[in-house]
Amino acid sequence: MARMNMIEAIRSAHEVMMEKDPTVVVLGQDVGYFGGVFRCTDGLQRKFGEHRVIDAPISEGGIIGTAIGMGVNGLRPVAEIQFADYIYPGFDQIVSELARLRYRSGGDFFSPVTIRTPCGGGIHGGQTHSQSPEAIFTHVSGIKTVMPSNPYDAKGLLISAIESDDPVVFFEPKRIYNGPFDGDPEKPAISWNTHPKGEVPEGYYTVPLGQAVITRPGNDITIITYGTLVHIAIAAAAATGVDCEIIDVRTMAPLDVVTLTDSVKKTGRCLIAHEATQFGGYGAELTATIQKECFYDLEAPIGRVAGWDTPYPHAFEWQYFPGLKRMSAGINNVMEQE
Amino acid sequence: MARMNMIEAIRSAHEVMMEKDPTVVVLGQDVGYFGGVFRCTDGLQRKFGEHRVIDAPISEGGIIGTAIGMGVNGLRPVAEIQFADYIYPGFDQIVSELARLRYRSGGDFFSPVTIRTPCGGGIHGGQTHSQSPEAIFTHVSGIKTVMPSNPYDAKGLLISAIESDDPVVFFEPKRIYNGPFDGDPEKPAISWNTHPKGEVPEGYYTVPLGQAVITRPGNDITIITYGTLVHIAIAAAAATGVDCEIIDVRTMAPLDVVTLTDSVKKTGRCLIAHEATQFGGYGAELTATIQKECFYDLEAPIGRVAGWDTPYPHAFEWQYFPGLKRMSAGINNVMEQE
Amino acid sequence: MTTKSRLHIPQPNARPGDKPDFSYLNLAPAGSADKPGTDARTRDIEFLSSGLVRVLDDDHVAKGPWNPDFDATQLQVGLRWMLLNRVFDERMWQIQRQGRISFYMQATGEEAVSIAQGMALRPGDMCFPSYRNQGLFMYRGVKLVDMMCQCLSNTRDMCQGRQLPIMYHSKSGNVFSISGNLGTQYPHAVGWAMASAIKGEDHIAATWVGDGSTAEADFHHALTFAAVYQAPVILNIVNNQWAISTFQGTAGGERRPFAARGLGLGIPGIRVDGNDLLAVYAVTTWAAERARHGRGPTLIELVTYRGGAHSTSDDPSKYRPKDEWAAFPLGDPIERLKQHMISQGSWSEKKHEQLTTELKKEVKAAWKEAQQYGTMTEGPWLNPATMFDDVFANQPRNLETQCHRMLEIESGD
Amino acid sequence: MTTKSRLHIPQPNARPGDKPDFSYLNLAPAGSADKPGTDARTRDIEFLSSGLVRVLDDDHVAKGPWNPDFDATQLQVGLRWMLLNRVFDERMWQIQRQGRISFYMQATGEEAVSIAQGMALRPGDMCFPSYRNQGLFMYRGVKLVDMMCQCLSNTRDMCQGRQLPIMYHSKSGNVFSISGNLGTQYPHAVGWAMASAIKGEDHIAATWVGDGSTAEADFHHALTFAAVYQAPVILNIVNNQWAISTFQGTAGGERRPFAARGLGLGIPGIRVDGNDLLAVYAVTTWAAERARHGRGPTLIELVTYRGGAHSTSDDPSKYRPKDEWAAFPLGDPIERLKQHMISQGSWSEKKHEQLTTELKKEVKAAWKEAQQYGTMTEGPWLNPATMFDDVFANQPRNLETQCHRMLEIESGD
Ligand SMILES: Cc1ncc(C[n+]2csc(CCOP(=O)(O)OP(=O)(O)O)c2C)c(N)n1
Ligand SMILES: Cc1ncc(C[n+]2csc(CCOP(=O)(O)OP(=O)(O)O)c2C)c(N)n1
Ligand SMILES: [Mg+2]
Ligand SMILES: [Mg+2]
Repeated sequence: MARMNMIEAIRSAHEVMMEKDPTVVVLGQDVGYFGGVFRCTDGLQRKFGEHRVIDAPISEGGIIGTAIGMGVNGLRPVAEIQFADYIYPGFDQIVSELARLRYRSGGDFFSPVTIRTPCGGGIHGGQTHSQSPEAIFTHVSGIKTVMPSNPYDAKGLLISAIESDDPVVFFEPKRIYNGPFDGDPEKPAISWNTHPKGEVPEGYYTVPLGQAVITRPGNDITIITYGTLVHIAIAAAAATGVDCEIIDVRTMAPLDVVTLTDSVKKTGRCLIAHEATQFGGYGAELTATIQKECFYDLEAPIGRVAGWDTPYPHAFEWQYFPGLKRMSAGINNVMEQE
Repeated sequence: MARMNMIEAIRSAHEVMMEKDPTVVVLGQDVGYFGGVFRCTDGLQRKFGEHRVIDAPISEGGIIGTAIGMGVNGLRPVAEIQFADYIYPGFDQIVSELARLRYRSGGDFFSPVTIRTPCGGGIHGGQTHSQSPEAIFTHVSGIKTVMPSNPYDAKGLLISAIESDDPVVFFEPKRIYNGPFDGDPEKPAISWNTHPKGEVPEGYYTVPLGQAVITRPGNDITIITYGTLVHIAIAAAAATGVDCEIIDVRTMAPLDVVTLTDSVKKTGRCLIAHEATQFGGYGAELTATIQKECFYDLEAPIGRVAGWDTPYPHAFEWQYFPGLKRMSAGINNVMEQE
Repeated sequence: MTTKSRLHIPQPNARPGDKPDFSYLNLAPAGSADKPGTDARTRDIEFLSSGLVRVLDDDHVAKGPWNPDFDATQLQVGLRWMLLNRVFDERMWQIQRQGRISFYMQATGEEAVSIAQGMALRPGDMCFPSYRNQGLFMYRGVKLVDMMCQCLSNTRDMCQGRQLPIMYHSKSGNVFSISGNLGTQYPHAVGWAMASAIKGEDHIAATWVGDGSTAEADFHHALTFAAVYQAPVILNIVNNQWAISTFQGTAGGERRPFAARGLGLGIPGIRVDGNDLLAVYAVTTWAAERARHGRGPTLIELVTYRGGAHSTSDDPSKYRPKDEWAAFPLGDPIERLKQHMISQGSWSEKKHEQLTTELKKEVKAAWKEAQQYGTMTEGPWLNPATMFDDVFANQPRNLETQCHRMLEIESGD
Repeated sequence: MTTKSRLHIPQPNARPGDKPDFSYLNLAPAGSADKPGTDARTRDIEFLSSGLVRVLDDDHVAKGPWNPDFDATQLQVGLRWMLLNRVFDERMWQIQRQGRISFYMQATGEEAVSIAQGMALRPGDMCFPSYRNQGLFMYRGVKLVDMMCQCLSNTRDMCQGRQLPIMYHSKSGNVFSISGNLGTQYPHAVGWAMASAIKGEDHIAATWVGDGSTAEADFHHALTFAAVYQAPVILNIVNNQWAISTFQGTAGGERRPFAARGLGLGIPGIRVDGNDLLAVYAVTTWAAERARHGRGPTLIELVTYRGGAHSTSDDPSKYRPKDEWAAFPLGDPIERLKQHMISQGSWSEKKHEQLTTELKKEVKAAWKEAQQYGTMTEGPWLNPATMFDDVFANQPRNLETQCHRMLEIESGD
């Protein structure tokens, strides 16, 4: 076992898969010689050559469009979109082509593209470096949507994504690349060094797609979340003293409904949290599913803590970001009712 | 008062606004000389000239991108995207630019673009002529999202959209362009001729954005829906004999929460219906909002009737489309519980 | 807004009621275009983008350096498949008009594109077609009955009922799945070609797009990536003068030919008489050789005319002169090849008639067979449960549940 | 995959440790480019896209038909604003390094672009800038203190704290809001110009994009629409050789200059020495005249070099030779203009030093003033409630509710 931060874990997943499977290729802006603006592909080009780790033109649509063609020709492309905020120029290729190819061709063609992209806020990035657009991908049938919350899961899930014959959009919460984050930007940065999930095998292993995990067992309320907010939820459980059961969704689509509903049936209360804008966000789907399955077990309405329904503001990052205060208020709010 | 179908009502809205306001211009594929593949802009170029009704290259991104620039320069562009399925190449310009311009410039710049696009299924169009992508727009802060269900509303809402200084994505359920549809494709087509909402003033009037309307008052269950499914809901109310209160959302964002919650507080039951894929669809947001506001009034879980979580299949249109059977089953299901 | 607009509005030379006018087409005599070697430098072959490669002249004589010198068999192969394409389209159009399929699109007048290019490529080369390349599917071995079954969405449909008619694909024939979204196939072809190069294989890719669709983003993405990585790909623009109701000027064809679109990236372009099977074959072979020898992409503009309506949903008399096709100076590809063959002595009106009858029979027989697998009104039917397959490689839980629910509701709750 | 890959991978001439090598730049002597009339036919001015318009030669003498014959005042204006841009950037860079703003981007080495083009355009012309056009904002009257306040997201921030530093805009100065998404401004400029033409006005639009960003879809959309409607717009490509870590070849610059990108659509291109204020001014005036007289768009490639790091988040020593800028054959635009003025006798080292000191003072004073409106650590602060304004023209109910909730939580629930 080694100690890795999320960046190293992601890089390691690439390395393991590129060694194991010669059809795995990597493409994206600045991913080659430079190793990626977040260093997630550092050293890969030196090791696997410029024909397998390819610096691409600044064209998200072109990166995804050509990756699809490569996938059809037997390669297994891993495409990096430099920031999730820049995935939209490739949206048509994802929705109309990548997601639909297997279906529309009666199973004859498919393209196993993995699209990796750093998402989320908390890094003073302003509105074009902080977005969390996962919800719109979960609504597109034919795409798997993933977001890890720690190095161990990041590597295991990314290997599963690369091995999957289905297209996967793999979101990386960049705020926790270097260490978990409890929601207080004033505190000194913590590293993954002492975190149990910072212990990551060097070699091949997988974390299966489509399985949520209980990060903290508890009895009073179920908090369903993913990415950076898993850590805020842990901090809020401590801060509020409420015995929270925290579930890390990990794969947003297809969703592991049973793990979620089993928990809510047990606790009778539920709070859902994500960074993205609340209106029409992924939390809405979680809420809708849970109220349906757990209606007779719920003691209070399901709460949502999410980004406000505004673009991501630079100056008000900590009023916008669903941090410790908001998460705690959300917990208390759900606990207080009835 | 005149009799209009939805196409004529939409054309009339253009005409009224182009006469009233010389800054209104229209652009889109085939909208000029030909008058649009659905005829919604028929005759406008002859009347207002080629400089105000512009045949555009086949480039949805270019249409929206240039429309934004026109809007910044004092015009009021109405852009047609030929099918909602083809709006994705323009998605980045909508999300990253149109929706964000006023906000990011501290209110100094804005662009009052209206994007019209025919959506929905029931026309044997297969997956690339049948999609209902409204949910992904409702999640984008800074965009208003509208879908009328009849000629009167279509004209009044479109005039409001064109007059609005905010960007509006205006979805037109093409299945009901020529007449309401009760979900049975075997029945002869009905026209708007005898429908009360087919009576449309010739001149200027508005239906305000942001207001839902009760289409059919009732006491037993609230059905919240929009577009084509409003008519299916009416048919299902008759078919099941359940006293449904049917609400036509009309503006999906910003949402008129009060009309919805007042109704559900009264009926105690709620069914939400839309054509789009259920997972992550707009129905999820409606459900999440209502369970929160009406938790203590709800006698049964909120039901959802929607497209299945697959792409839109050509051969199985009537198994996919949430028609009379599905709507009725949905009503009965919600009514049976507890 | 009292002042006069200064916006330039592209105007077709003729609208309904006007006399057709193709004076804007920059034609060149057959045989007049030089044929550079496939190893020529990009700069030295730029001239091909503004000229017009033609082999068959107005008297149906094959001429000049681009003449592929087809023997009688090759000529007959070309003619047969073009004619089959035409006959098939005519029948399917009728069938749609009778309400027996929901939609159809013809390639009328453009048959030389698919057939000549099909002949010029190798079976291992991968094609990324547009919706007017049905000829390519036929030539590459897809049975007529299978194409018809696709249009019927019946139990033998290769798409399992999931797509609008004409959205074919052929895994074994190396023809990619047609998309309803214009132009999306262009970067796929480039990516496929890049993969071929990465793997050190010598298969190339070819793709087709209409004049109107060149305005889409994917066109630009494909050209950029093809140029940067010198992908072994042939990028075809089928300039049939119309994009539904807008003429090619609305797509930017007023000032320079579409063949010139890649020059700024260093992609050589060739403008070719798209209704001349021999010329199309020749330029495609040439471009394929360039690609196969690591000389990168070639852009081919095929100058042709959309002889029919855009689709069964369209009525072209609303926006263009009724007799425009008849006035098109590059004529009809089938008629031209036929006359060439007749003048060569290897063909006759009688043989042509026989062939036509034969092909009509073939198509008729295929239709009869196709219907046995189900029609729009009669079974056998596809199992609706299959609607939930192939969304993913394996069916996830939510789709399983929905499938059960659907069957429940269909069977009356 | 045992065979050797045949994919072409563009390679920069020099990576860290290598000797800088700009031999790929196709230079031309100053004064050598012809200057056609602005009414010349597109075809007759194509040559401008492969040459290089230069006015100042290596000995700092202004030469040839493109020489705008600036008087001493004009020269000093040019120099002053370029120098201000440089001094401002240096100070702001430092300020970011001290942690007092979160992010910064310099235009070091590229100042002639914004200043010369700012001088060449009329105040009523609308600019759609990229993030390296800060000089344009300065030249168009945006106060330094206002730019600094934007970078501070403080109470005087024109963006009301909503944007990352450097994302300026100026309504009164006719400079559009900078976007974090590359290239999106290109079609806006074209649409704005189309509107100007529709209204019969003679204002034109100008827009800027980096070499790397030409690969984005919006570049293609903008060129297509500009060509089709002959929009009065100047489309600038600032080729500073790098796009973060990738060199201009990765964006497709290996085979033809970026200036040639529009030729296939009939958009004339001019390649200009981007570090020569006089040349940039001259070509911009020329392009503006074309646009204003209804002759449509012009594409200008400004050949320059990104003298500094991409941004404060970047470390260029990881991917290019440290001394590459020093070896760039087109030098430093400020140094070149200064030497020209000195050789002309209207300037001196001493005056230059004085001016530098003066500008530094000005910048320093502005920074002092800016801080009074709030810093990252000290008030006054913007009211967080304003976060909910300007999402729409009028605040809808849900935002009102959320605003209250936010204030509640901030005040301790
Ligand atoms: C992305 C997208 N936008 C619009 C359409 C609607 N549409 C279908 S065919 C067509 C015209 C295409 O013209 P062209 O590319 O010239 O091809 P042709 O039909 O002439 O073969 C249009 C606008 C579409 N299918 N996809
Ligand atoms: C759509 C989009 N994709 C990627 C990025 C990330 N990014 C910011 S600047 C940059 C490089 C741009 O290079 P170039 O266009 O040459 O401009 P330069 O920085 O050299 O001025 C990249 C990739 C972005 N901002 N937007
Ligand atoms: Mg066409
Ligand atoms: Mg650059």
